[in-house]
Amino acid sequence: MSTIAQKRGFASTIWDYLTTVDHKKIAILYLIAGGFFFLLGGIEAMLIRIQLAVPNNDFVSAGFYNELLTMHGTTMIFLAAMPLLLGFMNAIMPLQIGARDVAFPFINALGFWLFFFGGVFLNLSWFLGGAPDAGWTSYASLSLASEGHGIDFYALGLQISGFGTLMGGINFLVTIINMRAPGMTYMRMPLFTWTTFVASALILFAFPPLTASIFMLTFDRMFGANFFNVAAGGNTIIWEHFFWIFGHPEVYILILPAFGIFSEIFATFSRKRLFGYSSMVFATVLIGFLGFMVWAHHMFTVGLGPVANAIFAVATMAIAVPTGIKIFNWLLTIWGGSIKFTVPMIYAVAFIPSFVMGGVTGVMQAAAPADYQYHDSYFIVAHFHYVIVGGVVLALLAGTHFYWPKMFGTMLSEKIGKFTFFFFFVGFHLTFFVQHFLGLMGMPRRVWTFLPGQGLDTGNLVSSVGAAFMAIGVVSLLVNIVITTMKNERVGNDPWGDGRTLEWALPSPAPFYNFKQLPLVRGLDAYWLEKMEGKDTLTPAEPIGDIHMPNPSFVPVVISFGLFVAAFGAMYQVDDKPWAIPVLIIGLAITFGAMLYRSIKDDHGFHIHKEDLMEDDDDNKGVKA
Amino acid sequence: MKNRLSKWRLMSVFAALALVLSGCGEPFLSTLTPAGEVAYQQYDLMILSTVIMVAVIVVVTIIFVLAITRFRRKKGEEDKIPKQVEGSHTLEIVWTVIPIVLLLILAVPTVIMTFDQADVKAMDEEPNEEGVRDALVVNVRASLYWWEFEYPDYGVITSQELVVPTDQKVYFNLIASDVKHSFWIPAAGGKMDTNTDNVNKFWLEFDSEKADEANNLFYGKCAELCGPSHALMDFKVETKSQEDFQAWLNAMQSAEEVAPADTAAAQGQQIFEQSCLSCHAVTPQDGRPEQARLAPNLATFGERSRIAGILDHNEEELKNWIRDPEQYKPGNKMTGTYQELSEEELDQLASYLMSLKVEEK
Amino acid sequence: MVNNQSNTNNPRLDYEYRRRKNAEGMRIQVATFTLMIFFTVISFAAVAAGFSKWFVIPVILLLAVIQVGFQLYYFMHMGEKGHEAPSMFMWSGIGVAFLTILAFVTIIWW
Amino acid sequence: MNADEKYTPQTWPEGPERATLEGKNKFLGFWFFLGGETVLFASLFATYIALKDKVPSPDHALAKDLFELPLVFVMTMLLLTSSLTSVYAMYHLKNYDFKKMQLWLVITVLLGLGFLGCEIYEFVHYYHAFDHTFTSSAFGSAFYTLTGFHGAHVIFGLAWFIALIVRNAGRGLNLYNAPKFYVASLYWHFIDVVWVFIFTVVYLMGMVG
Ligand code: HEA
Ligand code: HEA
Ligand code: HEC
Ligand code: CUA
Ligand SMILES: [Cu+2]
Repeated sequence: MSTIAQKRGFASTIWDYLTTVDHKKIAILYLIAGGFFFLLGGIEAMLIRIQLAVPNNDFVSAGFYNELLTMHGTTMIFLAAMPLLLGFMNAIMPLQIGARDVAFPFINALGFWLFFFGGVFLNLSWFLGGAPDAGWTSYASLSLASEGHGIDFYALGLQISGFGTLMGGINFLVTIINMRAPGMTYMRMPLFTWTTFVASALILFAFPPLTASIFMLTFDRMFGANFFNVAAGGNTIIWEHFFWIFGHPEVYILILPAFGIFSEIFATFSRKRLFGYSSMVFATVLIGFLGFMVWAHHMFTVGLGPVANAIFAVATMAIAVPTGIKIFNWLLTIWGGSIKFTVPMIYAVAFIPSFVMGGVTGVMQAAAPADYQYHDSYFIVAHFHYVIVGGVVLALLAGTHFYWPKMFGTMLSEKIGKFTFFFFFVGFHLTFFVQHFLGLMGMPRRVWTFLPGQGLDTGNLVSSVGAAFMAIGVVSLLVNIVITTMKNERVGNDPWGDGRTLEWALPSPAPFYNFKQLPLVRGLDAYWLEKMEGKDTLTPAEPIGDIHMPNPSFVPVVISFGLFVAAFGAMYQVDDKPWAIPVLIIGLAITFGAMLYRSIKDDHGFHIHKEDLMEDDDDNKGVKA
Repeated sequence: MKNRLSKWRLMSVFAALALVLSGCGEPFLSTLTPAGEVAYQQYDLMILSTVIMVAVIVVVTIIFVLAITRFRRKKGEEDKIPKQVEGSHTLEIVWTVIPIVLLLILAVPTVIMTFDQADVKAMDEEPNEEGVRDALVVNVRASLYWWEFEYPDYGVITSQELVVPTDQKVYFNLIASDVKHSFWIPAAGGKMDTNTDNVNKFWLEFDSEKADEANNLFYGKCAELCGPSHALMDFKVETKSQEDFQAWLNAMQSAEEVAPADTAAAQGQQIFEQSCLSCHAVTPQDGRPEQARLAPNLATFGERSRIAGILDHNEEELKNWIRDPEQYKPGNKMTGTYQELSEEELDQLASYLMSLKVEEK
Repeated sequence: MVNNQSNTNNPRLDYEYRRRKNAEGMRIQVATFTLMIFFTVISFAAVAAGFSKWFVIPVILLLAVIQVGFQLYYFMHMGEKGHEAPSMFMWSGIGVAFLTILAFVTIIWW
Repeated sequence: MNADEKYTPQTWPEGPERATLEGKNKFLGFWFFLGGETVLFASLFATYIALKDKVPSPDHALAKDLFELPLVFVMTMLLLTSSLTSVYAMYHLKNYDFKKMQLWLVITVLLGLGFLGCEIYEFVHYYHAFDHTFTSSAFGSAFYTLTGFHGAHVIFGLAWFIALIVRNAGRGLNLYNAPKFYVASLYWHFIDVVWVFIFTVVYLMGMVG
């Protein structure tokens, strides 16, 4: 096991990734797949903006536009933003708490492959008769009326990838509770770990309602059930409730890890510990908690009655308080610091005003009667892109630059990074700022085109130009990645120089067992503490000994693939295809067979022996763990 | 000093805001040119919340700008380690309490208006002996890409163009007949969904002065994704003074089927009766049940301002529409329900349809 | 709670004591079970007897809640040491569950 | 600590299900899964409550026409008892008595099978006597989905127990499989928890209206 850095053939690298259970490699898989889907969603967004650049445009047809907008929203939320965040969680969180791996390496891999196959399934709809076209919310009356298999792809694809996400959530929860290094108490955990924890808890409780309602949608569309069929006694509002009971926590699942990333960046590049750490933790938990009580603010116009609307309006406003606590703590973190404007820090700094603008429009929408005007207008589109792009995407871009060296051992170019930032940031505000006014001026969202003479022309054009700026930004990021990878200049454990948390004490990238000796954590910002005492290594909590590692496995791919196959069967049995039911059964048999195999065959993992670890040490002179 | 600065900024932002907002949008469409009680209330709430939010943004921005300009790492300070501050309870309390206060200021009118705008008790009052209530009630039914407006107390039905009196509350019963839509007249007030499961109720009011500014014609929109032509599911709202409205209702109640004026129109009527009457009615008193009313009522077609909600109102566009509705509203429910028509037949149909009027204009 | 685990760090200590403690725990489990059966019988009987539904429904719901509490805290040991995180998460789940059901009985119409 | 190590009743640790890190993780992860399942079933219950007796026309059977107390009572007794028998199995797991544990597990499985038999009979009966099916009404969909999801959990739980019993028959208890048995029995109790609400909310409340 000593010669880890062997040269490998391409095929064996692929096989390595197909069977890996190493959280760092799974993180890379998430990054690649999530990045791919982000580009896909971005291209869909570009097509949307091209279509809406001028009135009465016929660049795309009406039906196709609806597919674009549905797939844009669905892809961005489920297949891009969330997986990318899960990728960073995988890459960083175990290192931050001083763990050798996550609690369930096998489940971790399974989670990724389920997400991946679910996402691929969903996107195959483009080639198999049309994508879903009822919006990412897929409200029941329209999603039942929608012809073709688009919505079936939506239901089955999201179901499969949702299982994966749920597993990821449970895995992180257990990891954080059980796998912390000695001395890493809850109140010493870095904020990214805390937000991972809370976001995972949200996943655990928010996904089951989605699972349940997607089952109902599947049953209604494919197996003749009547949950949402009003004629047979069904009720479409049930779907709306479930979707938002899930959907609102979902947006905090996205933003909390983003907050976590920014918290790390602010502290690092201000060279200051996070201001008000404990109130930050408290605010994170409180946001997670309140996130479950406000879902009906998406349903103010549904007709739930004034009592419900008033309650949910006030509850929603309450979330501004903990979020504000966070904002001001960040400001006070940089206040009095020694700020270094690296690319990640530029993103972090730009995030504050952008996100605040998005957040406050959220509070405006919480005022129910005013929301009767905003709802389903471009004002909403502006709000959520401000929080999502101005919050989550900026965090993803910042995190990409910040953690790239830790994941790949080489630094992205700062110069190109600033170029990317400039175009993306300017483009972002250009695109979405005017949309507030478009909405107020009476432009509904999800419109395929708009007629001239309604005062909406200029705004839409500006918005489309902005989107082009963002595209330039994204492309330059890709260029940056290619150039950096080709140059491949290796860096040491703390390339930013100001790392504070445990991950920066490890070589970049970390060895596959992470910590040769588990560290002893003596306070918040454990690595920083050691550095302040003039050391550049961590205090070990144990002597060097054998390390137990899990075996790689191909089974996760097989389990996920089985469901992928079964989904086709479930979908095409509607058309009375004779092969459909057999395919459904075969797919399920593959999945359950693989599960049975996994549970029957003992897998005790293997040990890296002490001697090999010592030897390793000699190989990596200078880089200490 | 700092205080003055923030005040000055606040005022200028506010002024700019007011300027931008008032210059925004068309009077027949924009929520920023409110044209009735409900829209006023909502507009006030929007302005109140905007002011609060701009204040929040300004405060954050000031702290933010000061922080990033004053504390950047300068040359020669590469090794400086700033003081590691843990936190501050006083500050924590300040930035917890102030937002709470701001939110309370917003929450109170929010709750009041929520109840106020949901007050539809007047709809339940007893009708008089003619079956007419004091409150004007309109039943709105949304169907794939068209709107039907029924005045239940008067036995009158019209489509695509809602006619309402000004300076009086109008109460709506909202429902959808196929998939969910949403009923929105931005200038007159916020929307309400038309569900498939149940009837929603709310009210709006139209201000006569503002209606004048909008030439007595407001735009209405469908605000819930409902299929390919969701974007084109527009309707119009014609406002009339209360007397004119009463006159209009009377005309509608007593309207008879229009007798064709010339032979072309008569021919057109014949074709219409063969191919179109199964869905479209041509009198405002359509006795059929809802489910049988498959298409817009065309009794006032000649007086409309748009065809199918979107096309200009002239014979050319009308013929285009009938020739191939699919081209204008993809996925509409009229396409392919009648046989090919020759150009001559189209001309005849057009002149017949254009002659369908209730009030002479 | 019942059968608190001994706090000794040496798991092999006092084998006899543990056997006895386990047996004692088992007796409590059986008692719990008896109560559960009893509650079930009451519930069914209340329905079979045809009392007013305003009486029956609260009673059987209450009995169900108690019974489920027994399952969680006795059969599944949720109150015991080492179950802090499980019980926190179960309670959170119950909270979300409660909110969901509350919403569905109040704001779904009819 | 080697998971395969052989033990005697004396050396067997106090909490065998959590004596290894893997065991601890499994234990915690499974509890969290049950937390999520709670919400899943709550969603199904909520749907059922909202759609109870929602049928397209008056000739469809309603809850009070369908349900019969005796059958439900028998099913309840079977499942409750099986919960106790699995507690017995865990008791013997703690005492390192593999044979008795297996025996009690087999009894649990038999009781579970009995329950499942009743449920299948019940569904078939509704179909034949009332034309009450998954597709006949929203009520039907909600009813069969709720009870069916529970039934599917029973099937999965039984399959799980059987797999464990068979797989480990030849090798007795160790710290590798003790957590597996423990977690499976937690699952089984959870199934019982859900059933308590099903018989109360669906059947009993269905009977009283
Ligand atoms: C990352 C995603 C994200 C985040 C973080 C948020 C955050 C918030 N959102 Fe947003 N929202 C979405 C994503 C998000 N939202 C999406 C995707 C939709 C549309 C879905 C669809 O229909 O397709 C939506 C829609 C949406 C609606 C429904 C609108 C409608 O359809 O009619 C509402 C209504 O209340 C709302 C409110 C809020 C509020 C109050 C917050 C708050 O959490 C914001 C809190 C933050 C701040 C307030 C700023 C910082 C605070 C301070 C500086 C303190 C001082 C502030 C005050 C005193 C105000 N959102
Ligand atoms: C994470 C979530 C997320 C993100 C990041 C984005 C990003 C963007 N979105 Fe959004 N969007 C949603 C979530 C998101 N969106 C949701 C949930 C909806 C609602 C859907 C619904 O109503 O159902 C929506 C809806 C939505 C609409 C409204 C559509 C309508 O209502 O009709 C618009 C319109 O402007 C829009 C635009 C954009 C733009 C311009 C971006 C940009 O920021 C995108 C930037 C990315 C790029 C520019 C990528 C560029 C890539 C390339 C150029 C390719 C290069 C390729 C190779 C080299 C291979 N989005
Ligand atoms: C299925 C029944 C059906 C038949 C038959 C039918 N239509 Fe239509 N018609 C509709 C529907 C539905 C609409 C609304 C389309 C929309 O706006 O999406 C419509 C709209 C129209 C409109 C525009 C209405 C408006 O209020 O602006 C005209 C004009 C029209 N039809 C004329 C005709 C003529 C002429 C014929 C016969 C040759 C005809 N229709 C036959 C269903 C039908
Ligand atoms: Cu009707 Cu959109
Ligand atoms: Cu929300």
